[in-house]
Amino acid sequence: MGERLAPGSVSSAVSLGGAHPLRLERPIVTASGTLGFGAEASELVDLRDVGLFVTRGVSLAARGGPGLPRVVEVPGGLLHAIGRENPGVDEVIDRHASAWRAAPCAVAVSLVATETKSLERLIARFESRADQVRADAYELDLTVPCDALNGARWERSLEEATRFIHAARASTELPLIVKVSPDAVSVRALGEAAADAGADLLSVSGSPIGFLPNRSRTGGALAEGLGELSGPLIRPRALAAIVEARGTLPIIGGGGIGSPADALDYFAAGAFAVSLGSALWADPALPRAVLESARRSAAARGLSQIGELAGLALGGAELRVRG
Amino acid sequence: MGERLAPGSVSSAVSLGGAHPLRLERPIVTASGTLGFGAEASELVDLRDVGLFVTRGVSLAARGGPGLPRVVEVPGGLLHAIGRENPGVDEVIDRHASAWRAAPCAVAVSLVATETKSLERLIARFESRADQVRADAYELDLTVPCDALNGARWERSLEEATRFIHAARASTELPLIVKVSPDAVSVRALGEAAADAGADLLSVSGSPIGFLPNRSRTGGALAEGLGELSGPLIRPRALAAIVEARGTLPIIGGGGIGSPADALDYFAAGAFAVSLGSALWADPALPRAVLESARRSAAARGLSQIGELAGLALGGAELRVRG
Amino acid sequence: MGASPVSARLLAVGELAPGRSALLLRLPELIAGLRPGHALHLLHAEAGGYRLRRVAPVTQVDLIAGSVQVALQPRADGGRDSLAELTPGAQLSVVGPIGQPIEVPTDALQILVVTDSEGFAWVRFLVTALATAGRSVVLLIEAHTAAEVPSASLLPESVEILVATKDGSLGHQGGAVDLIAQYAEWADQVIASGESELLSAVTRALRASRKPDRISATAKRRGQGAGVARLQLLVAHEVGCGSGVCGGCTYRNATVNVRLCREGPAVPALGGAASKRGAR
Amino acid sequence: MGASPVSARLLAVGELAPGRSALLLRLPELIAGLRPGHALHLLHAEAGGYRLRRVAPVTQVDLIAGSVQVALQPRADGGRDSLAELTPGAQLSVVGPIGQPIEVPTDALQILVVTDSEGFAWVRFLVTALATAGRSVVLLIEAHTAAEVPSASLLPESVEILVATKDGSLGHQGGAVDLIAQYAEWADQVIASGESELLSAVTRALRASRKPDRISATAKRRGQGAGVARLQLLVAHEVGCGSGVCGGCTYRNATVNVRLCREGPAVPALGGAASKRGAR
Ligand SMILES: Cc1cc2nc3c(=O)[nH]c(=O)nc-3n(C[C@H](O)[C@H](O)[C@H](O)COP(=O)(O)OP(=O)(O)OC[C@H]3O[C@@H](n4cnc5c(N)ncnc54)[C@H](O)[C@@H]3O)c2cc1C
Ligand SMILES: Cc1cc2nc3c(=O)[nH]c(=O)nc-3n(C[C@H](O)[C@H](O)[C@H](O)COP(=O)(O)OP(=O)(O)OC[C@H]3O[C@@H](n4cnc5c(N)ncnc54)[C@H](O)[C@@H]3O)c2cc1C
Ligand SMILES: Cc1cc2nc3c(=O)[nH]c(=O)nc-3n(C[C@H](O)[C@H](O)[C@H](O)COP(=O)(O)O)c2cc1C
Ligand SMILES: Cc1cc2nc3c(=O)[nH]c(=O)nc-3n(C[C@H](O)[C@H](O)[C@H](O)COP(=O)(O)O)c2cc1C
Ligand code: FES
Ligand code: FES
Repeated sequence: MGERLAPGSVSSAVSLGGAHPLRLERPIVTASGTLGFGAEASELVDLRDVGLFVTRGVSLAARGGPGLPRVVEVPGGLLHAIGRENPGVDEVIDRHASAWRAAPCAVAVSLVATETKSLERLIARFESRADQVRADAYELDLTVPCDALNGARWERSLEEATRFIHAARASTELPLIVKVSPDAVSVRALGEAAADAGADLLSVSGSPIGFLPNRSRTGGALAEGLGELSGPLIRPRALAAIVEARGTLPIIGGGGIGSPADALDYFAAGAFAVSLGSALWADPALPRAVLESARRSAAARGLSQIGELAGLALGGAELRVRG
Repeated sequence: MGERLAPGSVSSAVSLGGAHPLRLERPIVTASGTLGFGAEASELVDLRDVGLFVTRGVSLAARGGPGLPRVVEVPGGLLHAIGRENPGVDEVIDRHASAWRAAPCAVAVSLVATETKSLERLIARFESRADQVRADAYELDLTVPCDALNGARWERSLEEATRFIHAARASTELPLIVKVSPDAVSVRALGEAAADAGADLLSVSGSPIGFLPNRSRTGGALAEGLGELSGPLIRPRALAAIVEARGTLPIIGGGGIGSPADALDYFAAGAFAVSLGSALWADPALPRAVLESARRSAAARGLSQIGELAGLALGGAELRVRG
Repeated sequence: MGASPVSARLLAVGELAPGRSALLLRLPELIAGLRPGHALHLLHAEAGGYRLRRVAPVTQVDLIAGSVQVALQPRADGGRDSLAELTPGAQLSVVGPIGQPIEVPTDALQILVVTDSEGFAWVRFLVTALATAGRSVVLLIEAHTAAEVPSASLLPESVEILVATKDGSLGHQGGAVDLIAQYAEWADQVIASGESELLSAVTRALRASRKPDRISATAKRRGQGAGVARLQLLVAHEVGCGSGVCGGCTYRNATVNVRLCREGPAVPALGGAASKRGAR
Repeated sequence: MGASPVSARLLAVGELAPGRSALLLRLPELIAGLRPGHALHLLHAEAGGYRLRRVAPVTQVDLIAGSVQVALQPRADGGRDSLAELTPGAQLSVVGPIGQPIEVPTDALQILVVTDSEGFAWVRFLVTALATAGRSVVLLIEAHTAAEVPSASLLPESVEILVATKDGSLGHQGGAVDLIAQYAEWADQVIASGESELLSAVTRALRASRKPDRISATAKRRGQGAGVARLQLLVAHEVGCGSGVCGGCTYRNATVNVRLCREGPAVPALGGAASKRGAR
């Protein structure tokens, strides 16, 4: 370990990915869906403290959502099902593209599609309106149901997911982030498939599925039945997924971060940047607090870049990954 | 709903499985590994309140375990890595078979093997000492590393898991329980493969993997690095796995049960019996409390058997399983 | 940045009914702006610092003492509510108010309120304010059994309360809906809150009675055209972003698309106001 | 069924050093049986009733007041310790004692104890008991910085304390091991507790000095043949079944196989007693 540095002297910029590098001024990403499409995001969080704002999921055509309740509290976090509801790409561009242009940080659009044909047309739609749309990257959401798997997520089938990633890669030159959850068939195999397909980043930050019956136990607590889990209860499982994926692609790590100390665990497990989601709602200053504590931690170890914190917990030898 | 019954009149016996039915006097199973091999189990829990005692994992040859720490606390439960340590089948039979014979409940032996050859020899060893060994069922642990998958668990590959289940089925006529965790490649596909192979029960009660760095973030909190998760933090994910597996085989549901109210959720999600694990350490009276609350819940619904609580939350229509 | 959190001292932990906790908070900063229909977000800290914005409807305001009572909503997962175990003197971080006040046109003098043990927390402040302002208020309250019925002492004496219990242990045996017919014609305005079954039952019962909606000044200003709907449903939600961006509290049907944390809790029913869209 | 839980009233929450909380419990039922080396299990309730048996070493016993002080061990995940936030008067469910008393042969009059800020909780009761019994005790304590060093007022005056801090802010700059040489020959018995790095360093440092082990009566009775090892390591564990069946606390090396919750916390080092196997 080098001797201590002054925290202020530690650089926070990270440049991730090979062929289509994505440079982030700060290694802080906002998790898709938790700050909206764009227009209202900066009402809640100061985007100057963020490196990458990821929009709420956008699909070619409008998607409706389930009835209420859509979000309920569980011990250690949230169970939710919004169904990737959105007004469709044109409506979202009409109302939010200006906010993206004005954003003081990089912007990635989260792509939602249940089969590859509409994914290709969705990206084409964004690229055709490039004059209005400022997107620095796309995030391909593999935690969305895939028609060919009768509703199971893309990430549950290596074959379907690989075809989906190739379709995205062939449709754009922008940096491509592939987003998975710990429920992936194998986070490592998906990371390798994404790397082979030319994707640039792997975001291991998605919500695993969850279920709870309602109190009278005659139906689900959510109108939709099965839902997704967010918050501290998914943290140890998310960290194991990050360790599994290490070395396939540069990793954005998230899912369950509630405090700056939590965020340091994700760097230590192998992430170059951290994704902050539902914790932002009650703690809008979390991005700055995470940045400061990462700087202090790097400085204390004599590291001049926050990115060098990545994988510290795994030491030299590849941690025996038996997951 | 029928009119109310007196709780006392509700029968708690369940008979599960087809070709090799396993009759349990009470729908309560003890999770493997949490009460030991047998000799000391009744020091902690009164096995008369239990329907099935499942031993700690036993392998053909002795297995050593990792250094300390092996069990640490995480928000909402435990992270642990014991490595299925055990003295080997002969040592275990020598010291614990008498406790199995004296047990006031059914006994299942948990089988640990990293390739099919040693699984077949392990079962043959048990069957060859049938005079001493009283086992009412075997539980095949698919949450153990598989050599062919370079250390990944059997449950991560449908192909390897299917071969493993067939090997077990071909080696014994006893009721066969296949145990998986929410990390399975697809709990539904594994349930179907187990049913096709002639297995009798699916225990959806295993521990998903987890990781946490130690406080100085230079290594893991556990000596082993990656570990397994137990306790309430895995409950919503375990319940989703039970919903996914519904209808493939009769289900023993568990993983995360901390109270009688929790246990009712697992019946409602589709389980015919519930598995109680690490909660027993501090709450040895939990089996009786779960039994009473399940009786009351069935009686209030005019149901004469606890087994009829299974799947109440899913209503008639098959819950749209999109997991 | 959205409304910033305020620190509130916990004065007392009480109960609206058995198992329905209510917190009395010292909250001078926010009290003046609170109206019936408002809720506060309690920023409840989970293990490890992760905080949730948990919705707590305002049930009573004491302007002299500067204290506000809020109700803790039961959790859908039946989980133990750690806030109910706080002891007086504890500090709580609060954000709000959340949502909009419930609109009752000034010329609506006879108000019917229909609720159950879960919905009572959303109507106590409203019923108290209306009765104190001299309007005649009838409250129909439904519960499984007598023990779940909030005590009448929680409301002004002038409020006429009728109780219905499923098991007949108190008042009418059955549901509140059985009692609506006699008041449907009488009421200028109807407000319902509680479980979704109750809300649908009240909507069905009132669809029959054809009284026109009342048009009020405030309704015009808010671009809601056809005035305040005669039947308003108060829809609860448990937790969320509180800023209208996550989609977690969107109540949508053929005619309305309301974000409860922004435009809620009142949702017009029976084709009342045009779809209340998130105004920006 | 294993030792049944006892309810204990929390008298006070204190600190052995900054960030190292200690709970003072009213525990008349268990106090008489407690010896240095014992721990108690605090049955700490998680959300939803799931309770863990959390290991808390006994740091002090007051037979007159019937009160017992136990230390809260830092959690490996760095998580916030909700027990440290309890207020006096709270009730705690306790099981124990866990493990065995630390054996110090009666003829061992000069005792060297080596520890760090984490291990101090496991030796305070021992050092106090030995000093009060008239034995001469030297305590070497290591910490990163002065602020982490427990105050000397926590121990009898007769104890000779030497401090080593990594940053040199107090006492010797470096590790406690640097100070062992001068006491290795002097000490009849050595006991070390703390982080595994410290335990290995002390074992290496003492391997050089060839003093024979002491054979004591109690050692024979417990079938440990070669008597009490000259160097005993106190190994901590955080949580587990507490009944010797889960394998979560097994400390195993070439010569020993100890279940800390049954035969711990003391583990003989330098080939002391024959492998201490779970007696059955
Ligand atoms: C057909 C359709 C269905 C939608 N379903 C949902 C949903 O279920 N949940 C959800 O959170 N959001 C839904 N939206 C979008 C929603 O109104 C907002 O996008 C969302 O509430 C977040 O607000 P905002 O910041 O994006 O836009 P806001 O500031 O809320 O403005 C909403 C804009 O979207 C359009 N819009 C909104 N609702 C409707 C509608 N019912 N019919 C026609 N146009 C409408 C209007 O142009 C309006 O200006 C839907 C939009 C449309 C067009
Ligand atoms: C080679 C070997 C390695 C083991 N490693 C572990 C381990 O790492 N963790 C663990 O929990 N359990 C281990 N065990 C088994 C362990 O001792 C107990 O089985 C376990 O602690 C639970 O206790 P029990 O109730 O099964 O048996 P206990 O009542 O603890 O009796 C243990 C019995 O196992 C045998 N045994 C135990 N330890 C050894 C040893 N070191 N060398 C030879 N024989 C031994 C003895 O016959 C002894 O009677 C091991 C056993 C053997 C034979
Ligand atoms: C209300 C809500 C809406 C979400 N919407 C999306 C979405 O549209 N697209 C997506 O990829 N993830 C979505 N997510 C998942 C988050 O991006 C993130 O993966 C998850 O919340 C775990 O992170 P956290 O624990 O930090 O919140 C949503 C999460 C929540 C709570
Ligand atoms: C200390 C410990 C040891 C375990 N050993 C085994 C084992 O030997 N075999 C096995 O199949 N599961 C083992 N498990 C997993 C449990 O059987 C169970 O699946 C898991 O603890 C989740 O259930 P719970 O949350 O109720 O504890 C072990 C769990 C713990 C905590
Ligand atoms: S709570 Fe997120 S939109 Fe209302
Ligand atoms: S804690 Fe389970 S064996 Fe000691």
